[in-house]
Amino acid sequence: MLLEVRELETAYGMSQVLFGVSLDINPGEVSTLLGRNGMGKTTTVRSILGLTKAAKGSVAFRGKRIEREPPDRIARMGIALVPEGRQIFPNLSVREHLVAFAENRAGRPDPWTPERVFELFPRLEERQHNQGNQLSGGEQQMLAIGRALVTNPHLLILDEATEGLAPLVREEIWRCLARLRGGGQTILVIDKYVERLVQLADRHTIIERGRVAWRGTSAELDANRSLWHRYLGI
Amino acid sequence: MRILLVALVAAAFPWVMHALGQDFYTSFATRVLIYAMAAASLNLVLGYGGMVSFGHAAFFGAGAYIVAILAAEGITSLWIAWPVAVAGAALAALVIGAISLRTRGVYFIMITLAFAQMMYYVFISLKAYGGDDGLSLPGRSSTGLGVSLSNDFVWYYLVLALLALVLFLLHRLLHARFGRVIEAIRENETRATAIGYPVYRYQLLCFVISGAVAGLAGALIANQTSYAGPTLLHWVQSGTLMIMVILGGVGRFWGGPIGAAVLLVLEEVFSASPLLGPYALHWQLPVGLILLAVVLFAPQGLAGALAKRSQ
Amino acid sequence: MSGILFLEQTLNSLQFGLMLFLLAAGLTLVFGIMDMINLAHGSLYMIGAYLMATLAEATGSFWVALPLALVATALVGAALEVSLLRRLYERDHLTQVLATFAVILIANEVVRMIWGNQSLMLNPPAGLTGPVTLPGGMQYASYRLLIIGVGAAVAVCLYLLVTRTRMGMLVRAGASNREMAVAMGVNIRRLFTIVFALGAALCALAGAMLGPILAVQVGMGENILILAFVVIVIGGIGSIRGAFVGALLVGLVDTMGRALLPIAFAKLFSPPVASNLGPSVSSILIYVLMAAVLFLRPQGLFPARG
Amino acid sequence: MLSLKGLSKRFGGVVAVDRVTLEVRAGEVHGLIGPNGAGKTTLIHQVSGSLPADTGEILFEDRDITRLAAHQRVRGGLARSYQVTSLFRRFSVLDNLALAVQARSGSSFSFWRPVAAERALFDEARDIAARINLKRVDVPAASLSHGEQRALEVGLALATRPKLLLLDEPMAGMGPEESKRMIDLVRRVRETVTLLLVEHDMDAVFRLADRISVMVNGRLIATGAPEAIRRNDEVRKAYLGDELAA
Repeated sequence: MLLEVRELETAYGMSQVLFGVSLDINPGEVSTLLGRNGMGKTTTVRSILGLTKAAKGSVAFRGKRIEREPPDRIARMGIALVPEGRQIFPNLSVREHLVAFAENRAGRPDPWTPERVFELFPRLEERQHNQGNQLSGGEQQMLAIGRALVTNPHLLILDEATEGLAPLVREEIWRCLARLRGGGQTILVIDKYVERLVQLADRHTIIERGRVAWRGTSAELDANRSLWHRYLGI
Repeated sequence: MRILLVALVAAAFPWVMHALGQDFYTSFATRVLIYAMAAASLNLVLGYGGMVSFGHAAFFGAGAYIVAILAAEGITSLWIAWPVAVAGAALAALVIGAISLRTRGVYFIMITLAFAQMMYYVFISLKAYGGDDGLSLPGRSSTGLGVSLSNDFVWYYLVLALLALVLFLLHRLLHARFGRVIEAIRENETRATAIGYPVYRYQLLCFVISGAVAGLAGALIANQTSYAGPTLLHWVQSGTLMIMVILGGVGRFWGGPIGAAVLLVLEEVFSASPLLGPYALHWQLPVGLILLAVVLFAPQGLAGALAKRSQ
Repeated sequence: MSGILFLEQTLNSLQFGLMLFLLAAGLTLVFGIMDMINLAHGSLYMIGAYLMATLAEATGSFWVALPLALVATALVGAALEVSLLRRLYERDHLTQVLATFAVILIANEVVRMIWGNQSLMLNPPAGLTGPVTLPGGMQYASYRLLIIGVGAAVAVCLYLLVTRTRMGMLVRAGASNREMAVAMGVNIRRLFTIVFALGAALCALAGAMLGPILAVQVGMGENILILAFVVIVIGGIGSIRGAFVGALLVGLVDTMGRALLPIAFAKLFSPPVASNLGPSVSSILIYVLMAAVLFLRPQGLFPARG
Repeated sequence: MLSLKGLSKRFGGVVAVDRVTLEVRAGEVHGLIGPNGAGKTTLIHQVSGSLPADTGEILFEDRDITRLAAHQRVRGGLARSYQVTSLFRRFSVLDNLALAVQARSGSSFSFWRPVAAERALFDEARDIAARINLKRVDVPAASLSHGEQRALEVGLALATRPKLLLLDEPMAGMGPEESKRMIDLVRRVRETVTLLLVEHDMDAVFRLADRISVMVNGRLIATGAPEAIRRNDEVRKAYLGDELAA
C-alpha cells in the first residue's frame, strides 16, 4: 500500500468538512476522488498533504505515519500536488518553475527533468522564458503538472486539472495522464469528467458530504449509472 | 458606578497630593490626562476603525506646534489658539487620510508613518520656529476671563474637564449610527460596501475626528510643558501612543486612558526608582520587556483582562 | 549649475542609494515571504555598526573586522528570528509592529549598557582617508568611492543570488505564494532563518560602511529604518528588483533635492523665503515621492504578488 | 432590467470574462451556470462593482452603471450575496441586519443618538430575520450553523431592499435539508425581487430559474428556458462532458 488514509476528520474553524474519510492507494494505480463541489474532495487532499491539519484519523505513506508531519516534509517524502487553480508563481519563469523543484524524490532510474517535461509539453519549451503570470490558462496547467513531475513523486495528486480549460487543451491533459499511467506513475485525480476517468483510472471513491459514499472499480462505476446521477449530478 | 469612583478619585487627586506635600504629582497626573486623550483618539481609528495608523504623532505634534507658533506670533488667547490647533490637526488628518486610505494593510501602516515623518522634517526645517531645538512658549494660553492657567490646580481641572468631555462625546459617537458603521467596516469591509456604505467616506471622517482630538491633546501638551519640539512628531512618539493603546486594550473604551496611565507610571517608576540604582537610566528596557510580554501573552490589553475578570 | 557639482551629487546619490539598498533588501524579503513587519531591522544595523567599531578597535584592521562583524550580526539576527520573530508570523501586523518596537527599546538599552552613551569612532581603512582625483579633474573622497564599489558589488551578487540560484528561485516562490511553495516541499522556516541572517549581515555591512561617515550611536537605526521602509513600499513589498530601483530613486531624489532645490529656490524666491522653503521641501521630497507612487500604484512599482 | 453588453475581464494571460452580453428581465429568476472557473463569480464581481470591467458596459434599469462605485449600485437597488459567507461575524444576527437596514434608511453620519434607541431599525431587522427563518437573533453571527449563516447572507442583501439580487451560489456547501430550506427561501424572495442566480446545484437551478444562461471559459454559450438548455447540444457538450455528446 502506498497511501493509507483512515477515518480522517477535518474542520475549518467551526465547520467540519470531513467526517471520517478512508482511502487506499496501491502503487502504480490511478485512482480518483469524485463528488459534487463542496463535498470535501479538496479538503481530503489538503489533509493528506498536511496543508490543513486533520483533527482525527491517520494517514500512512509508504508505511510511515505522516498526519502530524509538516507539509513541506510530506512533499519531500514524495507526494506532489497539482493544485486547484494551478497556483503558478507569477514571478518565476517557466523554466525556473521546473529547475527550482527538480529533484529525484522517488529515486527513479529515469527521472523527470525540465528537458523531459519540455518534450511532454512542447508549448512550455516555446514559452520557457515567460513569467508565470504571462501564461494562458492551458499553459499554466501544463506548467503546474510539469512542476509536480520534476519532483519525481511517488504519488502525484491532480486537483481539478482540467477545470476551465478549452476542450482541445483538456484532451492534451488526458493524453498526458494516460502516458504517465503507462510509465507506472501512481496518480490520484480529482475531476468531474467521469466518462473519461472511467477509461483512465483503476479505482474510484465517491465523496458525499465529507463521507465516502461509494468505492469500486472502473467497471463497477461504468455499470452503475444511478451512482452517476445520485452523487455526481450527471 | 465605577465611573463615579474614577471621577471622584480624579477630582480629589490634587487636594490629596497637596495635603501630602507632593504637588509634583498633580503636574504628572495632568500629563497622564493629556496622553489619555491622545491615546483615546488613536484608539478610535486603531481599535474601533481597524485602521492601523502609525503616524498619529503627526496630529498630536501639529496641535502642539500650532499653539506654540501662534504664541510666538503673539497670539496667546486660548479661544483662538486652541480651535486653530484642532482645525489644523483635522486638516492635516483630512489630507493624510484622503491619500492613505486608498491603500490597505501594510501599505496603510507605512504611508501614515511616512506622512508623519514628513511633518516631522517640515517642522525641523522651520528655522524661524526653533528648528531642531523646538519652540518655547512664554506661558500657558490666556483665557481672557481673569483665570490664569499657570495655576497648576486650575490647569489640572481644565484638562480633566476636557478629557471627560472628549470621552463623553466619543462614547456617544461610538454608540450612534456612525460608530456602528465604523465598527462594521472594521469587521468586514467588503460586506459593508455590499450593503451600501461608502466605506472610504466613513473611514476618512473617523480619521479626521481622531486627528482633531489628537490636535487638542497636542495643544494641551504644549501648554503643559510650555514647549513644542520635533520629538512630539517623531515616529517613536507614534509608536508610544500605539503602545498605550495596546497596553490598555485595542478597541476597548477605556483602553486609551488606562494604557496612557500605565505606561507613564511605569516610565516614572523605572526612571526614578532608587531600587534600580544606576540602571534607572535604562528605564526603556523594562518597558520594552513588559510591552513584549503584553503583546505576546495578553493581546487584549489590560482593559480586556479587567473585563474578563469582572465577568 | 556646474558639471562637477552635478557629478559629485550623482556619486553621492549612488552611494546613499546603494547603502539603502543593503538595508532594504533584507527587509523586503522578510516582508514579502513572511508578511512580517520588522521594525527591529534598524537595530540590526546599529548592532552591526557597534560590533564593527569594537572589532576594528580590537583587531586594529578594518578588513579583518568586517567579515567578523558580518558573521556576528548574522548570528544575532538568526537568534532573534528563532527566539522571537517566529512567534509573530501568524499574528496581525499591529502585533508585529508593537513587538518589534519593543525589541528596538530593548536593543537600544542593551547597547547603551554595553557601550555607554558616547558614540563610537570607526575609522575608514588605512589608505582610504584622502580624496582621489577622478578623470575630469574632480576630487572625491576615496572612501566614498569604496562604498559605491562595495554597494554595487553586493547588489550584483544579490541580484545573481536571487535570479540565478535555486535558493533565489525558492525565495521568490515563497514571497509570491508561501503555501504553494510549502506544498512543493520548500522548508520555509529554514529558508527564512537563512534569509533573515543574510538580511542581518547586509545590515551590518551597511552599518560598517557608513560607520566612518556617520556617528555610531544609539538610535542610528531608527531614522534609516524609515527610509528603508519608504524604499520597499515604493519598490513593491517582496521584490528585490523593486528594492534596488526604489533605493536608487530615494537616494537620487533625496541627495539631489538637498543639493539642487536651495539653488533653484534662491533663483525663484526672495532669500528669506528660499532659505526656509529649501530645506523643508527637500527634506520631505522622498515622502512626496512615496505618496505619489502609492497614489498611482498602490502596490508599489514592482509588486511581487499577482 | 439588467443588461450586460460585451463585458470582459482579463487576469494576466487568462481571460476570465470574454465579451459577455446578457439580459435579465424584470421579475424573472435568471440562472447562470457553468463549470468551475468559467468566470461566473468574476462576472458577479463586475456587475456588483467590486471588479472594474476592462471593456463593455452594464446597464441597470436603462442607466449606465459601469463606472458607479459598488455602494452606489447597492443604493440603486442592486444587491448581492457572496459565495463564501461574508458577515459581520462578531455582531449579533440582529445587529447584522439592523446595519443593513440602517444603510438605506436615513443618514448614518449621525454622532449623537444611540442606535439602540432606534426602534424602527430593529423592528425591520426582526421582520427580515423572521422572513429568512432565523430564530436565534441575539447570538453572534459566527456561532450560527452553516445553513443559518447562508440564510443570513441572503438576509443581509434583502435588507437593502434590492430590485435585483445577485445570488452567488446560495446553496454552497449545504446538506439536503438545508438546501431545501434555501430553495424555499429563494422562492419566497422571487415574488418581490428579480434574481440572477449563480448555482452549482443543477437540480435547484432547473427548478427555480425561468431562464438559464450557460457560461464556459468566460463566454456565454447559450441562454434560454430550462428545457431548451437541457436539450442544447452545445451545452451538454461543454458542461456535462464532451464524452456524452460524442
